[in-house]
Amino acid sequence: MSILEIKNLSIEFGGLKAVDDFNLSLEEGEIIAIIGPNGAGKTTIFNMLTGIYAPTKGSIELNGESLLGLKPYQFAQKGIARTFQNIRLFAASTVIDNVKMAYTHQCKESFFECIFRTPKMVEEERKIDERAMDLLKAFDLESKADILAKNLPYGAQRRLEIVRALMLEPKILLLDEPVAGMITTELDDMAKMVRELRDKLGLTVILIEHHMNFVMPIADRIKVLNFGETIAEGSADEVQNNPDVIAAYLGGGYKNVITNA
Amino acid sequence: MKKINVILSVLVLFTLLISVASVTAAETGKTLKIGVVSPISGSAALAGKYIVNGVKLLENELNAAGGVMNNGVLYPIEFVYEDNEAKEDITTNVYQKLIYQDEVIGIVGPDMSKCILAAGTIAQSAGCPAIGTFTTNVAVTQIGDYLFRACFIDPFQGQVAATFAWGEGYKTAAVLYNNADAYSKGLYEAFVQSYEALGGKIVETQAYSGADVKDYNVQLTKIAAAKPECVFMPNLLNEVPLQIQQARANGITVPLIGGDSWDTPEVAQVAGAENIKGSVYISAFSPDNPDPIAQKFVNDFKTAYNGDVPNSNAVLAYEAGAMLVEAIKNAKTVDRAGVRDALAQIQGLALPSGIVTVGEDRNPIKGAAILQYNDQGVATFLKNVNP
Amino acid sequence: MKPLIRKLLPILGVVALYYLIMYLKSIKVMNPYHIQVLMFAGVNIMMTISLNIVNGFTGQFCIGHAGFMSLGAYGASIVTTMIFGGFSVAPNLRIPVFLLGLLAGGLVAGAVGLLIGIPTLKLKGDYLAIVTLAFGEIVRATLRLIEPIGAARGMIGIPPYTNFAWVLFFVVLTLIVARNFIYSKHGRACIAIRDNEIAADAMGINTTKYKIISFVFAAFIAGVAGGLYAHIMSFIQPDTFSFVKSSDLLVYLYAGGTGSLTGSVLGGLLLTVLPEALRTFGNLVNWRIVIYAVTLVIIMLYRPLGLCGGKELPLLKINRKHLYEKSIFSKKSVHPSETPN
Amino acid sequence: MSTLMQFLVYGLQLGSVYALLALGYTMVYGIVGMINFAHGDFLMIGALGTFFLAQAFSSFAVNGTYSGLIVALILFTAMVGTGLIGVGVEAIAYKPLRNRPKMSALITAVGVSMFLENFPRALPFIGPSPRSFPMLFPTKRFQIQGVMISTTQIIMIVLSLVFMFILYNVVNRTKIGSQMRACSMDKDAAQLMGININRVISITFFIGAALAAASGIFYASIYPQVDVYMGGWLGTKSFIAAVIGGIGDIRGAMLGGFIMGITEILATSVNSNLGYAIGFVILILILLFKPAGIMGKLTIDKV
Repeated sequence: MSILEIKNLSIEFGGLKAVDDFNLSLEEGEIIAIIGPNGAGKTTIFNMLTGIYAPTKGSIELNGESLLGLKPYQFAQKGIARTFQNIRLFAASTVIDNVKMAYTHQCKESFFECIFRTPKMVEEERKIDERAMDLLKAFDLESKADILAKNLPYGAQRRLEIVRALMLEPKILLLDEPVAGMITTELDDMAKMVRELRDKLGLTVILIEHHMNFVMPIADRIKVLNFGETIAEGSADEVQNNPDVIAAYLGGGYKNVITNA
Repeated sequence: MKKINVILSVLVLFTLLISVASVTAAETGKTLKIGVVSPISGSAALAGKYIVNGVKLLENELNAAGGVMNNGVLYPIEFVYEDNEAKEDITTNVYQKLIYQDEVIGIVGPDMSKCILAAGTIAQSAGCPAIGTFTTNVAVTQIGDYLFRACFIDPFQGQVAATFAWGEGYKTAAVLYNNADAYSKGLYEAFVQSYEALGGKIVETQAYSGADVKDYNVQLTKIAAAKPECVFMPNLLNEVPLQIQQARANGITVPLIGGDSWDTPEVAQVAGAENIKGSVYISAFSPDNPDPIAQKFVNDFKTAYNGDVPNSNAVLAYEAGAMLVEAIKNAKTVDRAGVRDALAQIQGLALPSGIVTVGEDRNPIKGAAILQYNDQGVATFLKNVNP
Repeated sequence: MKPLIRKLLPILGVVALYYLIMYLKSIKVMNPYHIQVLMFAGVNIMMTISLNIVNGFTGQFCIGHAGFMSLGAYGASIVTTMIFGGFSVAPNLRIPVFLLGLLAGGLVAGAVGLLIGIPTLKLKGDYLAIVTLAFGEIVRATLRLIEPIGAARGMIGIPPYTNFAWVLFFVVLTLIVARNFIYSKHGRACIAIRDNEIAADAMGINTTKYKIISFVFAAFIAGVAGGLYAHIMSFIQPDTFSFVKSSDLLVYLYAGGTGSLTGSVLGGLLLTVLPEALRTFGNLVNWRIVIYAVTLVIIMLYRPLGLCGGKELPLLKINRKHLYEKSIFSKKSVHPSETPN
Repeated sequence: MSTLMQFLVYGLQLGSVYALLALGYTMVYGIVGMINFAHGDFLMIGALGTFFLAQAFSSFAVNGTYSGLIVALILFTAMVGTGLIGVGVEAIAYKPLRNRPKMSALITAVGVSMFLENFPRALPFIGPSPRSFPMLFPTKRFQIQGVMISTTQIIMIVLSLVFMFILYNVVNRTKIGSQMRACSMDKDAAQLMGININRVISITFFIGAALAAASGIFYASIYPQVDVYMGGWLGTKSFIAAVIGGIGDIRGAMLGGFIMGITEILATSVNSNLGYAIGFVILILILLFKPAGIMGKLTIDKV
């Protein structure tokens, strides 16, 4: 059985169909990429998958349970975590606090234990701290744990967003342009990291990306979107040679751009 | 009879002064401080201005005399003016400061019941006499035996207004009052009680909240529709003028009756003579009271402040100060307790608003004057009402 | 040994401060006037901390906070004065009655905070501000119509139970509790909402719930502060808690610096003392408030983030390191290297 | 029925004052993004200034009434003067904080408001006394089907609508208006496009303060009593009006102002004791159903 089942997902903004009949069946441990030109509706799909937008029609089922009508935080609590295209860290908080913030709903201490800082609460806090620290270590951020998130370099901020999402203990991770603005060497690191997320943590990953060099080697499947409609689906090779895709990316000449970018 | 009394007491005072002056090299005691609390800033700042001006007049008189003579010792007096912003908590701060830092012998003011109700307990527990100027709420002097006032109390005033209205033959009345203000509400309740006891009928009661926006048209439209024979408006001095204007604009032509808060020249100036004529208010003081002490006060005030006519705030502040000074003069011991005792025993003290005796409950026993605005918008003395 | 000292030192400091002030009072360097100004400053500090939790740490915009203060003041006074009879309470029962009153004040304010918070906290920014302003005015307008509590005439005869020691105790308690709140999952959730509400939502934080928690918590503190205030004043009336009071609190908060407990303490203290200190210049009594206004503008121009914007005294922070220190209460020794994964 | 119509007239009259004042609030908010708590005090400066101007011109008055030309001159001078004070206040107290958190400017605004109220109060020749506002506009009352209307009311309501119409067209039809709109959308981008944002903001403050002065003159003409504290609550009320209408939106400010005025009057007519509270309850209800004000659109943060 697939872990995530999306059927006929559609949304309209004032009569304009931003996403039309998007279907996706995701197996556990899969990495799937959604590509497409700007304005194709990729981020809109993410927003529907995280409850920020309510779809006009269609269904989203996680392990057979419908998520429609839930609030964004409930999507997150059910196990769908995401990063943002334009980084949305808690800028004025420290790196480790950013990570801990994503653990809020799993913290067990009660309000009164918190305000009186009981030994039990301190114990609980320590566990959260260690957990967060472990994740930061894994992503090479432990030395930066106590500096403010806004003072991190750009690449580190992107990584921190992923760490923060992982702190939710998600089943599915949505990465919105994880390598936007990164340099080539950083691309390889990120690719390695995404693969490790799947291999070591067993995560299922959906990612949105423009960088074909980044997407091609790691994605098991690629879906191509244009003007809200799915125009192609399949392995990297299949997609690359699909005439519709090439047309969508500004005609034939663009093929080279895709492969060489 | 009364006049003779006054003249006599003036004479006595005069000879006393002369004898004081003729005593060569009177012994000089330590300077005594009197605290003056008033809203110099804030929405009631106009009252504050008059209070300070009223007390300054007394200060000038005392400076000219060199101080207050008690038992052959001349005590110079220093006034400490403090701003309470018309706020209760600030008033408690000011009282603490005056009592413990300036170590005043007594306090004049503030003018608002709400402020002295908060600060009064401080004066009481410190044993420092305090005289509220315009603090008409009954509860003020009930705080304790160190609390006094220079004005009459709400029930008396409400009763005077009701009796007057009934006596003029007004069988029905309407009321417009400020339900956010204790003074206004107190007078409204006292008036209604007395008026109904006399057999009058309240045909319409309308309230408003706060002096924030001065639109009373809705209330006055309803009052006009009820066709009362008079309208009682015991409201604050910065609200009354527009109420008078709007009442006339809404076709209310019957007499308007006000409380002592109306007693300030600004009311008529702002409301306009054609609107205010015929209206009546209760006051502690009438500027055209022929009594020489009153006339001297009015003239001194006018000379000192570019022709400004004193209002009730100024008179009551002056009188509160004068009562304190009189008490210092008569005190057996020149300290707070002595002054308190002397204050409680003040009898027949001739002051601008009349002869004042401090009663058992530390309220002054004094009459009220009823004033009426003439066609020129000048408040003229109608009659005196004694308790 | 070190953590023990670190934990005890601030408490010793507070006790020392108390005795210092009492000593200064006994040698007449300080008089009841100074003490009372400090007491008001203490109440204002509590109110500012309370407002800081909502505006500074949760990023909401409440401008009707005096409403909660008035509910607390009335709630506490009803218990101590109307139910237990004020001055007629037996001396040995005064402290329990007082504390019960403060608790009641806090609970009333907190309950109303919950009631008003649930429908309104979905509003943002200035729209929430207007609703809180309206709320404060509705409370004031309602209180002055309720006859049993004195209506517009106010409530008299409230026993002056609050003394300097109580104020100091509650300020310190508020600081500790507020600090603990901020450095817990609740505080983190609130800060997350402040910094980026969408991201907070996407990270599984039930933003409405945590906004309401912070609002109710702040309302409770404001209620207790109101109760203390009523028992300093011994007389309260609805108009004391008008929009003017709320805007004073905003000034204390932002001039002190949001998101900083140190700032709330400094803002509440300095700006309560300043207008009183200006009384020293007796002949300037007319210009006192003008000078205060100018000082305020100058402070904001030179320190736009407030006196301690974003900065915090180490004392009011909880460092992550402390999580790994040996607890002074439990015998268990914990060290990161020893904890099993 | 005629009573209800009468109340509506009162509501419109009060509403027109709120609306004019709310316009300034909303413009400053839209372009600078700050709540100018001192805005109500510009109203006071306008009204008090007019009082003194009228006194200075009193030799031109015949039987206490001023000719149309003199009134126009007084109005113009008061508005321009207040406008310049607005520009000055902005330059001294708000400009240095422009790129700082919104709240810093809000608190300086509170300080400025205290200053503007208390400075004239402390001046011996102004002081705290309320003053009677001169009759600048003719007052004749007449009845239309039982509804009493005065010429002042008509002039006020019409003039406010005219001012609003002019402002709306200035913002939407002129060059400076388009610069203002550009600044309100994105100050940095506007600057890059060669717009002198300092100038635009100064002009905004000038217009806002001048409109506040106009509303002060109107307010004082209907409620002819002026003192230094008159602006405080009016300012707060019109801030509420601006938010109800959808802050930053000119039509919203007008609508919000009229809604405030009419709500207040009608709530008072239902029960004068509860009217004050009812008015605020209605405002809360409006915001609960229209969380971004009546004209405001709920902006969805782009994710």
